[in-house]
Order: sequence, then C-alpha cells, then structure tokens
Amino acid sequence: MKIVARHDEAPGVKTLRLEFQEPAEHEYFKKTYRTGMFGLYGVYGEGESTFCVASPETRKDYIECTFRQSGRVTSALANADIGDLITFRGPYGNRFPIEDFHGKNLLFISGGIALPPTRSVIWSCLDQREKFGKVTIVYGARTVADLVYKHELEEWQERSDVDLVLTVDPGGESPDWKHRVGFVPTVLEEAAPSPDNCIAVICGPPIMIKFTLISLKKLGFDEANVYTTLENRMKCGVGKCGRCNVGSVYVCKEGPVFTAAEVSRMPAADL
Amino acid sequence: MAKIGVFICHCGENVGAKVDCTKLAAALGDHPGVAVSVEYKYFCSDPGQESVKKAIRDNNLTGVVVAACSPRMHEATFRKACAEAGLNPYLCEIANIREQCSWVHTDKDLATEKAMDITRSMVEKVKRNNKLQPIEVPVTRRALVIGGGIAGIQAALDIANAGQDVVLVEREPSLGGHMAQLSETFPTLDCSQCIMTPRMVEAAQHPKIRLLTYSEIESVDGYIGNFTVRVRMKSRYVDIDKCTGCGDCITKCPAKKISSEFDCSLGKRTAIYTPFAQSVPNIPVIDKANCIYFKNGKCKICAKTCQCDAINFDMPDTFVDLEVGAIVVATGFQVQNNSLYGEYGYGKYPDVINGLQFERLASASGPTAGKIMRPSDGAEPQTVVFIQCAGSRDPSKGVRYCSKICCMYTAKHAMLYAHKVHDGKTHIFYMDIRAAGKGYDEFSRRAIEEDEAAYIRGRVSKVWQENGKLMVRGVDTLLGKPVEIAADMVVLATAIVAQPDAKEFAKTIGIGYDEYGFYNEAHLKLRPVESSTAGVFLAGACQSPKDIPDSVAQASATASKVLALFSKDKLEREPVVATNNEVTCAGCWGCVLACPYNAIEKKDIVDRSGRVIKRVASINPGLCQGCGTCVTFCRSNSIDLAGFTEKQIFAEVMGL
Amino acid sequence: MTKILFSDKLDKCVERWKSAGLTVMGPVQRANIKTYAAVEHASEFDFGLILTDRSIKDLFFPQTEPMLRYTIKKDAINTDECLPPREQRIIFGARACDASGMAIDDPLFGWDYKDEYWFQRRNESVIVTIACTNADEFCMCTSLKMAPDSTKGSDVLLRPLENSKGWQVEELTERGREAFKTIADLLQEGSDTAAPVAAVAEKFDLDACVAWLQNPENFDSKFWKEISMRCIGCASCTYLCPTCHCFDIQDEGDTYSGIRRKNWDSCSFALFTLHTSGHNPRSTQSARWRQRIMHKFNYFPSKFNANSCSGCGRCSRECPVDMGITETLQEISKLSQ
Amino acid sequence: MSEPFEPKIIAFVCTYCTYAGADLAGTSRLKYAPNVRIIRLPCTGRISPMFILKALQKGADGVLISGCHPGDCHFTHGNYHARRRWMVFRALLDFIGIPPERVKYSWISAAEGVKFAEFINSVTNDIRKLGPFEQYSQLIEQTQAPASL
Amino acid sequence: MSIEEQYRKRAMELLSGGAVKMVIGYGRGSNAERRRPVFISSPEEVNRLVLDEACIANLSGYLVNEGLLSDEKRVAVFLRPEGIRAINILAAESQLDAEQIVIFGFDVSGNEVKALKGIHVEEFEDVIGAIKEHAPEMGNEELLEKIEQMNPQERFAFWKEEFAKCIKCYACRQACPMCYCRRCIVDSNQPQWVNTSSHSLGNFEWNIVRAFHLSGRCVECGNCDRACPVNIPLRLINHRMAQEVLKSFDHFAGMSKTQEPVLASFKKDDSETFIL
Repeated sequence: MKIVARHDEAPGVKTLRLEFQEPAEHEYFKKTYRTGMFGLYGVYGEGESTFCVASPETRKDYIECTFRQSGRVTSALANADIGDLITFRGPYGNRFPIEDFHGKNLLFISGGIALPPTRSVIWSCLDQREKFGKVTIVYGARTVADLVYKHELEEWQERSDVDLVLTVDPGGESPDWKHRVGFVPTVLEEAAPSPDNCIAVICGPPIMIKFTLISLKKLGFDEANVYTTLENRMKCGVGKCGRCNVGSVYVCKEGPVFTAAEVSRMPAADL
Repeated sequence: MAKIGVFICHCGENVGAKVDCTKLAAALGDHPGVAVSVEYKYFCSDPGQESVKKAIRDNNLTGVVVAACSPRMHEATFRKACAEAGLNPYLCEIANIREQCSWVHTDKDLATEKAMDITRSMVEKVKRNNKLQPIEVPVTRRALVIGGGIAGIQAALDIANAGQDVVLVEREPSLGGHMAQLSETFPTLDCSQCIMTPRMVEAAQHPKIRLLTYSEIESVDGYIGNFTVRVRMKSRYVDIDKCTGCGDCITKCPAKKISSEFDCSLGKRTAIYTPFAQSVPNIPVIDKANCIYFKNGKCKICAKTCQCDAINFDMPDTFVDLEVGAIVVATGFQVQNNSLYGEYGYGKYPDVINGLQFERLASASGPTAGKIMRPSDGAEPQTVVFIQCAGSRDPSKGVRYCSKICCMYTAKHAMLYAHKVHDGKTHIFYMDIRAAGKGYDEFSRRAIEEDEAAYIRGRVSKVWQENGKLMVRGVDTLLGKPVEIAADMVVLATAIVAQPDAKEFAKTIGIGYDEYGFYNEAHLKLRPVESSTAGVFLAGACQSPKDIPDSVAQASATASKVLALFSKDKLEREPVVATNNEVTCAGCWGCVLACPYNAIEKKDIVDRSGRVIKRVASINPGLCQGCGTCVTFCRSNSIDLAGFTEKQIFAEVMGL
Repeated sequence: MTKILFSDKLDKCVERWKSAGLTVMGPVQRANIKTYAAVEHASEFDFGLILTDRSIKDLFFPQTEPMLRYTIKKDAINTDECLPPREQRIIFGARACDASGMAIDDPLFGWDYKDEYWFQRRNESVIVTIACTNADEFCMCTSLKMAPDSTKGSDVLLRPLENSKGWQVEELTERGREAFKTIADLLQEGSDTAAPVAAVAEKFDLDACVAWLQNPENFDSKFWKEISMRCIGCASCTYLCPTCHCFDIQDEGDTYSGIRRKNWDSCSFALFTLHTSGHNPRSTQSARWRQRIMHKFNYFPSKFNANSCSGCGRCSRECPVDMGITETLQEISKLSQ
Repeated sequence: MSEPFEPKIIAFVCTYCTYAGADLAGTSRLKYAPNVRIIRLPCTGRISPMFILKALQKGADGVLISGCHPGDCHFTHGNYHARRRWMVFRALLDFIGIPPERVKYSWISAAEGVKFAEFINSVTNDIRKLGPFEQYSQLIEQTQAPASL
Repeated sequence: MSIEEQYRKRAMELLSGGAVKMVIGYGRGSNAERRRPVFISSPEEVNRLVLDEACIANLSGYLVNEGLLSDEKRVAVFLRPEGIRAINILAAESQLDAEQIVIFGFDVSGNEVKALKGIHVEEFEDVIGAIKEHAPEMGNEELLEKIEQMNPQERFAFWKEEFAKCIKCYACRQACPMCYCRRCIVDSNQPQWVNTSSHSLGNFEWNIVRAFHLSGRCVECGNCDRACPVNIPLRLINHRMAQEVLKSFDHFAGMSKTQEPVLASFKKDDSETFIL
C-alpha cells in the first residue's frame, strides 16, 4: 500500500493514511472491513506490526493507522514517507456490532494511544449520526502533548451533537489547559451519561480498562452493553502463532472486540 | 523511506580519472532511498556547495552523502553547508572515494565498483543518522589548584591574573612545596627562597585567590565545568583570624626536640610550629601527636603565652564545599626512601644523606645556617662522595625511569660545596650526565672545570664505616678499575617518586596514573598538560619528575587551558557521546571500568516510594569523549554511541 | 493370520519407496542426538530407541522456514512466496505419541485460515508408527488416555513381533494403504504373535486435573508459583513437544534482499507476550507455566476437542531443572483429591 | 579455468590512526588491491566482535581490524581494551573453525601509509590463496531452506 | 553425622532463627539419578533437602531472580566450588551483595561428598585457588584434545554438525548463572545483530556470541551442557575460552568478589603476537 498522508499526532505517535495499489485487494477490503478489525502493517526487512484500522467502516477508500514508534517495525513505519510502499495484511478479527447500537446513546472512553480503535467506532457512528442517541466521548492522556488526533478533538469539541470530555493525568496539564485534570475512571464517574439505553466503548491500557470497568459497574452499566478491544501482541493474525491467547480466546480471531461480560470470563491476570 | 542526496565529486581528475563518476551516479540513483544522485567537478567549490544546498532545499532531503575526498578533508565543509540549507549537519556523511579509492587503484572498473560499495554503504549509514545537537555544558568560572608548590602557585597566579577565581589548596601548613626547601637553584645559582617567597606572598594576597592551607581534598564529583569538591580543613588548633604570627608560642613551647620535616630531620622544631620562618601563611599549627597537652592533658603554655587568645585545643576539622569548573593538579613528588639501598648505609650512617638533606645543609636558612656540617658530629666534611642514580634507572631496586633533575642538582651540590669548603674534595659517581636544557651543560661543565668535581663513571657497590671515615667502594668503568674513597660524607642523588598517596588521590579525583603513580596526561605528545579526565589538568612533578623551569612552564600551560575553558559561558562539545538504555541495562558496571574517562557512573533507579529498584549505568555527556569502548563491552547491547550507532554500523555492513 | 513385514525385508522396502519417489525417514542416532531424519538404508534406523530426543514435529513444522523472499529495489519490492519443497515422504518407525501429536495440531492449523506449510507436509507424508514395547519412567501416554499402540495420526501401525523378526502390519488410512501397496510383495502373511505393548503406568488422574484447571478459582492458586519456582524459562519443553505450535515471524536479510521466516516461539519466554507499551500480561514465569498447562489441558480442548498433549514425556525427560507436565499434573491430582 | 578468485574483504578501522594511514597511502599515491571495503569507527574500542560476524554474513572472505599502536590511542586506551577482546575472540573463532588467517589484526598509525598499502596487499594475497570461505557461505546458503538435521 | 544431616541441621537453625529467609538446595528428583532444586523457607521442610553425589547443578543462578534479594534478607544456598566462584562473579558484577549469601559449600569427589568450610564467599578463596592450580577433570578432555588436533575445516565441520542440532531454546542461557541480562543481545533487534532464526547461520552466531560473552566469566559448572536438550558440548567451548583467559591474562574467573572483569580491564603488556 502507498502512504498518501502522514501526520504527527503526539511525541513518537504518527498516523499514516494508506491507499491500495491493487484493485482486487481494495475490493476485498471494502467487502470485509468493519470497524474494530485490525491489520498487520509491514516493512520488508523489518517485519510486521499489528494495530487496529483507525479509519471507520464508513470510509473505505483508504486505511488509516496510528501507532507509537517503539520497536523495529514501528520505527521503520515512522520513518516512511509519503509515496513509500508498505504492506498490509488483513483486515482480521471481529468487529463492533454497530447496527446493534442504533437508537442508543453512546459513551466512548479512551486513554492515550488507545484512541485510534475508539475513533474508528466514533466516526462510524458520527458518519451516520442520525441513527444514534446522545454521544459522549471521554478521552484522557498522560499529558496534553500525548493527546492524539488533536484536530479531530477540536472538531468534536465544536460539534453540538457530541459531548467531548478531555482530561489529562494530574501533573500533565499545560498552563493553558482548559479541560479536566484527573484519571479517566475518576473523570468518567463525574461526566458519564445515564447507563439507560447506553452502550459504552472503552479502549485503553490494561490498567485503565480495569479501573474503568469498575467505574462503569458502579455507574450501573450492564456488562453486556460495554465493549472493549484488546490490543494484544500478535504475529500471525490468523489464530495460529499463539501469543495473543487470553484463556481459551484467540484475540486475533475471536477478538479484538469483546463485551465486558466476555472479558470478565477471561483470566484477569492474563490480560 | 528516506530521501538521500548523493553528491559525487570528480575532484577534477583526481577521482574522475579512476572512478567512472557517471556510472557511479547512475548506480546510486537506483539505490533505495536515494532521491538525488548527481556528479560535479568540484563540490567543495562555492558553486558546488551551493548546488548541494539547493538540492537539499528542493528535494527536502533527509540525508546527504558526498562521495569525494577523505572526511578528514571536507566533512566539516559539507556539514556546514548542510546546516546552512537547514539540514542537521550530522545528517551528512562523506564517502571517501579519493584517498581510499581513486588514488590507490589502477583498474577503473574495479575502482568504480569499490566506489559504489563505499557510497552505498554510506547511504545506508546516513539513512540511520540521527539529528544531533552539540552538547552544551555550563562552566563555573572558578579553578581549583591542588598543591601549593611552585607549579601550583604559578598556575594559580596565572589564572588569577587573568581575572578568574582560584582556590589554592595545600595540605601542609605553608605554601612552598619542595622548592622552598632548596638552597640555590641551577643553572643560575640564585637563592631559591629569594625567588620563591615573593610568589608565595603574591599568591596569598591575591584578591582572586582563596588560599586553603593545611587542607586536603575529600571528594570530587561532577565533570568538566561543573565539579563539586569537598575540602577538609584540618584543625590547626590556632585560630587563623586571631593569630598575628608573632611566634611567641613557638618560642615558649616546651616540646622542642621534634625532628623537622622541612629540614629533612636535620633540624628540630617545636610542637606548635611553622614549617619555616617565611611560611605563608605565617600561622603556626599544633602537631597533635607531639603536643604535651594532647599527650598528657597538661601544658597549654602556648595558650597562656598567646596574647590574642588564638589557641583553641577543641578546634575541629572543618569542611568547605567548592563549585569549580576546572582543576589543576599540582601535587608534586617525594624523594624515594634510600634505605632501600642497605649497601649505601642510608639510615645506618648519619653522614650518608640524600640530596634534599644536602639542600637543607647548604641553605642559608637551614639548620646549619648554610654551613656544611656532618650530621654525626658537626664537623666540616673534607671529602664528599656524591652517588648519582641512587634509585633512578635501576629496575632491580629502584625505579626504571630517569629522575631527570639529579645530574643537575648533584653538579650544583658539588659547586655549592666547593664554594663553602674551599679545600674540600668532591667525587661524583655517575652513569651518564644528562644535562639537556638551557645553560645546563655549561653548568655541569663548570662544576668539573671550575669547581674541580671529580666525576667517576661507575656505580658504587658499598659504603661502610672505617676509622671514622665512610669508605666508598665503587668502580671506575672508564678506567676499568675498582675505586675506594674515604669520605666524610656521602650524598645520594635519590630518585624522585610519586607522592605516597598518589594513586589513592588519583582515584579521588578520577584521573589516570601510571605504574609508578605519576599522573597520566591525555596524550603524551599532543595533550601533555591535560589529564584523561576533561577539565582536570596536570602541572609539575605529579605528572613526571621535572625541574623548576619545566614545572613552571607546565603550570602556565595548564593556566592557559583553564582560561580557554573559562573563555565561554558554555562549553560546546561534539555530540558523539554514548547513551545508555536504562531499561535494558543489567548494571554489571563493566562499562564503568572500561571507560577511560570515568564518564560512567552508577545510578539508582527508584520507584515512587524512593526504594531503589535497580542500579544502572549513567553516562555523563560532559565527560564522555565518544570512543565507544563501553558500547562494545556492553553484553546486553544497552549502550550506544551517537554518530556511530549500532544501527548505523550494522547498516553500513549490510549495505556493502 | 496377519500381514507381516519382516525386518530383513526392510532395506528392500526402503529402496522400493525411494524408487517410488518417496523420501524415507525414521528414527536415527546422529551426532549424539536421537531424531527423525531421512535415511538411505534401513540399517540407519534405530528402532531400539524408546523415543527420539526431538519430536516428529520437526518434519512438519521445522524450527525455522522461509515464508517469503523479498528483493528491495528502489521503486518496487519483489516478493516470492516459498512453500515447503514438494516431497512425498514416508516416516517409518514413528511413535504413537508423536503421530498423535500431529493429529492433535491439525485442527489448530486448519481452523479459519488453513496453514499451507503444515498441510502440504501433512498431505505428503505417510506416518508408519511402531507400537512401543518399551517405555521409560517419563512416558505418560496412558495418563493421557492414549496407549503405546494408539493409532491416532498414524497411517500404518506396526506391532513388533515377539520374536523380534519384524512387525505385524495394520494399514489404517488410504494413504497408508497406498504406500504399502508399493511393497505389497515384500509383506507376508504369518501367524507370528506380536509382543505385548509396553506397560506405561498411569501417573495422574487426567479428568480430575482438567476439572481442577477448569475451576476459575484455581487460576490464582499459589500452587502455580510453587510448582514453577525452579523453572528457568527456557523453551526446551515447548520446542521438544510434538504439539506445541507457537511461532514467530521474522524478517532477515540485508539492504537488498531477505527472507520472511516462520520460527518456533515459546510461551516460556517473557518476550512472547510483551506489549509495545511495556505491559506484559504474563510477566512472571509462573504465569507462563500456568499458561502452558492451561493451554494444553483446558483452553485447547475447549476449542479443538483434544488435549494438546500426547503423553510423550519429553518435557519432563529433558527439563534442565526436572520439571514437566507429569509432575505438575501429579501435583494437581493430589490437590484435586 | 575461470578468472582467478577475488576475495571480498571488509575492514574495520579507527579513524585516528589506520583510517588516517589509509588516507596517507592515498595522498602518497601508493597502489594496493581494491578488494577491501573500509568501515570507519572512532576507536578500535568501538569495534565489536559482532561486526566481524556480520561481515562474514555479508559474504566476506576475510575481515581486517586495525587501529592505533599501543600507547597511541587517541582515547588513551581503547586499543588496549580492544586487544584483549580480540585475543579472546580470535581464540574463539579459531576453536569454532573460522581460520585465523581470515580475520587479521594490525596496528597502523597515521604515518604508516606504506604499511597500510602493504598490509592490504599481503592480506588480499593471503586470502586469495585461501580461496573463498566456502564453509561459511554454505551456512548462509542453508538458511534459504527449511531447517532440517 | 553425615554432611546431609549436618546441613539440614544448619538449615533448620538458620531458618528458625530467622538468619536466612530461604535455603536453596537440592531435593529428590523424578528418578533415582535426578536431583531438583528446592526452595526451603520453613524449618519444617528441611528434610526435603538432599545432599549426595548426584547434586551437580549450580544453583547460584536462582539468587539473581528478580526481587529475591531486594529485601536485603539473607539467603542460603548449596554450592559446589564452581557455584561459589559464580557468587564471586555475580558480586564483582554487582548483581548481588555477597553479604546476603550464606553458603553451604560442598564438593564431590568420586562418590564422596565433602563439606567445604566457610559461610561467606571470602572464606573459600583457598579452595578456589587450589582449583586454579589443579583444574579437576571435566570428562571432556579427550574430545577437546581431538578438536584441538583438527584443522580449521574439520573443526568448522564438527561445530557445524553440533550447532545444526541447536533449536534456540536458550536452555543454555537460562541455566547459566552468568546470563543475567534483563535483555539478551539476541532479543535486541535494533539492529538484530544475532539472527534469531534457528538455522545454520543463526545457530553459529548465537553460540559464538554466548561463548564470547562468557569468556573470562564462565566457571565451568556445566549447567549449559546439562541443560542442552540436543546434547551440544557447550561446556567445551566455554572451557576452551576459560583456558585462553587463564593462559593469556592469568585470569581465573571468580577468584574473588572484587575481581575485575577480564575484558573490562587490560595490561599494557598484554600479549599481542597476533597483531600485525
């Protein structure tokens, strides 16, 4: 796939927009891709790395991915320039059942670099805004600089049909920070809408998910109405190589999207 | 991925004649990641450089390879050009296709092929180059000079006279060092004290010099420009602010029979004393070990005598913490203990003395007021035998090296003796006469020709006492005959050795030393006054045996180094330094040992509650010189060297 | 009367199979290791081995193999997928535990995406198993509800004759029958009796263990830490295991070309699950050992209907610190009583 | 017969001595064999045994390592550390069967352009005589196929 | 009283008095020949400790398990002389504080188990010095001799066959007390110096790098050799390297807890006959 756009999101975090070179592959993607699925992005000589497709299922002309530069592959991807070719394998995994969300209020909760998977769902819903009720987004990061998709955050902020609640961890605020300061679960408890007829989608580091689930429970959310996506380490993407296993679940095949009810049946320590 | 510009320089015919530059440019043009590949007659010319800059701007290049002459020629030129075009200069590398290719090969095809490899490999390196910024280190403009002998005083005065603050630390009660002990100095025979004392006073009174005598260095931390030094001021038991230096206490002190260190045991001193009459500062100290009050709990005569109430028996040691930007080490030397040579009878026969003791005998302010007298009975010696190389150049018992000054001072001793004892006879056993230096050979010839010193080339095997004489048996190797001389006094030209605690002290300040304990210069030829630790300089005999002119010259050289360092607010250094990945570091400290610059320290990683969770290596960029020895040592591959990173070298090899 | 293959005919059989284009493989001792490898002559086989050091997995899922070659040019990257070399093989003298191990992994490699590397080799191989008449203290097939003469995964089962002169032949699959057609004339009908199979003591109560493992409460039992305290975290158990199937994908090459490879990987390694963020779901060795046991006896069966263990005992036999599945399940058996 | 074998040789040198010596060979217009590719490093202390292994992986028939004479190291004692490391690594390679003739060490100062040229020529000749490092290239060749015993 | 009984008694005293928090020793294994590491932390369990001639594993590696010594409490451990040397190296390389280690020293000659006197690592310097002077037989001298006699091609072929068996299970590394790195160089992938794949080249590189990293540090306890599931004579290489550093630098790994690592130090007159 060819890189057609590149954007620095936060220190070490980049977004690439990719376009298909092979029509057949593009057709396949259009046919199969649904929000929540992931892919393996690769650079020959370095290997492949797994992240979600950050673009929504309502926009299938391209793929966007957002990642933090840390290892061998992500370093190579981060150095890739517009016009460069990289590989994409996928889309793999299951999806968010967006049709089931129709007519419901939506609560998106996300932390740090985990906004991309949430963002895919958010746009999938915002692109057909009329089908959903109230939309609330709670997003937090360690520091102001670590917030990703700053442009879109502004856009959501502007929209009257979206409630955006931004927060940074204590100590992470900049002098001109006008939003909240505090950890996501705490802020959530202050800002969350009523659990009635509400679907929650959370994505974040394991520790955030853990505490957010507790908060949601406290707020009265039913586990079956809470969705999350697990970002485990993967290599094959097709249920063979074994590293994404959590309990009997192959996250790459049966996930990455799970309801909180499903997650609660997994061995918590292995998450 | 990358957008590398490759600029192939013909260097007129120098490259072009043997490397097909067009072919080279085409080959590199096809190399992955190369955005521009062009050739030109002379890229180092102004238009050449301009074209590089233009290419950088036009193509948004992420790296530049100039295939041309050696980087030792024009790396700086092209890096500067890159910087001018907005590209970080460290993203430019040179592929050496002239000195190491076109000039040394005859077959054009093979040379072209090699040039391709060299350039491709460099392109692969540049792809992984990082933007580097020169390292800026703030500089504290205050120098610490350790040692108050002639070298230390000279360095301190030079720095202070240039307007910079100096702290001069001396561990003895007075400035002066060995030079203050000398009688006259070669080759001019001017009185040592006469030229030394004014410098001591000047140093003590200089507004820019803070003098800490009777003080020792406890610890040194930090790095160039930013040292923190703790100094222990040993208790004098005399309040330096109250004491007027009248000397009444010294006169009254009942403990009078203490052997004087300054007089090399040839004289006596009291328990409260100044080392010598012209001491600077002229404030006495109490020698606790010999003080009657400290021994028996009774006396305090000095305190009663003192009109200023300056004596304080409860005075503790105090500590001073200093922030300094540079350190001059001028800790001097000692003379070797001659009792190593039992056959010469040193220590057994009182009339066998060493050169420094002779200096005291000859000194007008010495224990005999300058009269040459035998220590045993005070008689004037009529025959004196001098033995040179008593310790020097003797791998079996002494030291391997030449102590450098003995030939000259022995000649001087012979002259002084001849001037004082007109009918005396001198015999000098020597191995070679080393009299290189301005006026030195003339001086030693004078000893022979005018003062009738009898030089005997050969070694002494034994000295013994017989009929009130010291019998000296040696061999005259020129005559090939044994010699026996009945002498009244024997003077050994003892070896100059490092201070007894030199190695320990080197560890305290973090500099290197040789097997003898002399301090290592950064480079024997090119950086002779710098230690291996940036910001620490060496003056005088602590580096190697030296005479006064050499010590003074080196001291002034250190001063110029210090002043150069102090000429800027911030020190700018090449960013080719090592960094450590603290996550993967196993804390084995091999790098700490391997580092020639003591640039690596142990660092504790603590959790939120302050508990140490692990210890890792931490590299001080201020001290690191960028050799990369630590990188190679590191088994977990945690350390890397900017400019020559593991990734870069890997890529260079893989690109070949 | 049963079909019998006499040992003295085996060399002819090897030749026959070879001339039919088959690579003949089987247990051998080479360079101080017991393993399955290709042979030229029957004399190279070593049927006296209780079990090879390395498992038959090596022949179906090698420790490293190229998946794809790539060449990097300035404007394009050329790739070339590499499937295993085509090769019809007969593996003569496998053990039942090894053969069944391959069958255990079939569903894993076959669900959803079908792993071509695995199935090409599976389809091109005939496994001729020889029932064991000897066992050592580490063998535990019976504890896994299998036996020294289990047929799972085998195409042909041979039972050693009591007189040691050959084997009774039992063709199990079409592929087995096909392969033995080539040597049909070298087989004889006979009434020689088969030696009794090895007596392998049952070492633990599998059902009780599985029940214990399935109880979520036991996931956090301190048992896991105690049992794995001496585990040093190497991969010898997983790499010698016939059923362990985890792998890694790595690119290797220089600036201009390289190979994307499939390499064994192991849940014993801390890096196996380490996230980019630094978070590691299985950060302790005990969590990793628990995963291995849980995977084999709880998770895998829940998906693929079989324990991911064929009872070969190699994990215990070769463990540098004398651990292994046997000990762990024995201890669990005790706990579940 | 085909053309005589031309070995591929990779050299790792320190920039202060040997690299400068190589430059001197150039400015003196000395001629030597074109088989060697030089990688420049700050100091011999930076030369890791891994470099040698990677050079071999790239198909080098020989590897050269060179730096400042003892006592001349710009970094005071990088070369002393390197010398110990090489002593050990050399023994290891020898024991593993990588012939010592294929990995050569030298001290070449910035003034020794002639020594540099002679060194390159003599090593190139020696390795040309030894022939290609076939045993190692077989190792590399075998990585193309699935692992087997 | 047999040494086993003596040591059980000592373990009991130390544990019940709280002088140590744990005793790492040997227990019965899954068959008569095997002994397995056991971790005893209560006096009631001391009878699980076994000490006989089958106790050969070097247990010192467990001491650097993350967190074990971080509470600054003492741990006792059964060690043969090689294990004691390993403690010295681990202390010299700052991986542990020797003060925290209580040694139950023993040695085996033939079928006889001897107690070694001492508790702290410093007390064993004579024992170690004696080994430096007279290295005990390893049982691989014949093979070593054979390899030394080979020409390089034969040696290469020999090791190629041996390394071909390697499956990169890293049992050698994991069993080795000296391989305590948090991240092994093979797991460092930027760049990937050592090919991770277990093919001919990758296996060569891995085994060379490990042997190099152990040069001057290996105490020849044989843990790697015994751990290797494919029977590569790993100890042979490490033994050869130990000989080399002894011969070239008079360095015997693990002489004392303050010994400088041989490759992080140097002498100006180190041999350099091979440098042109």
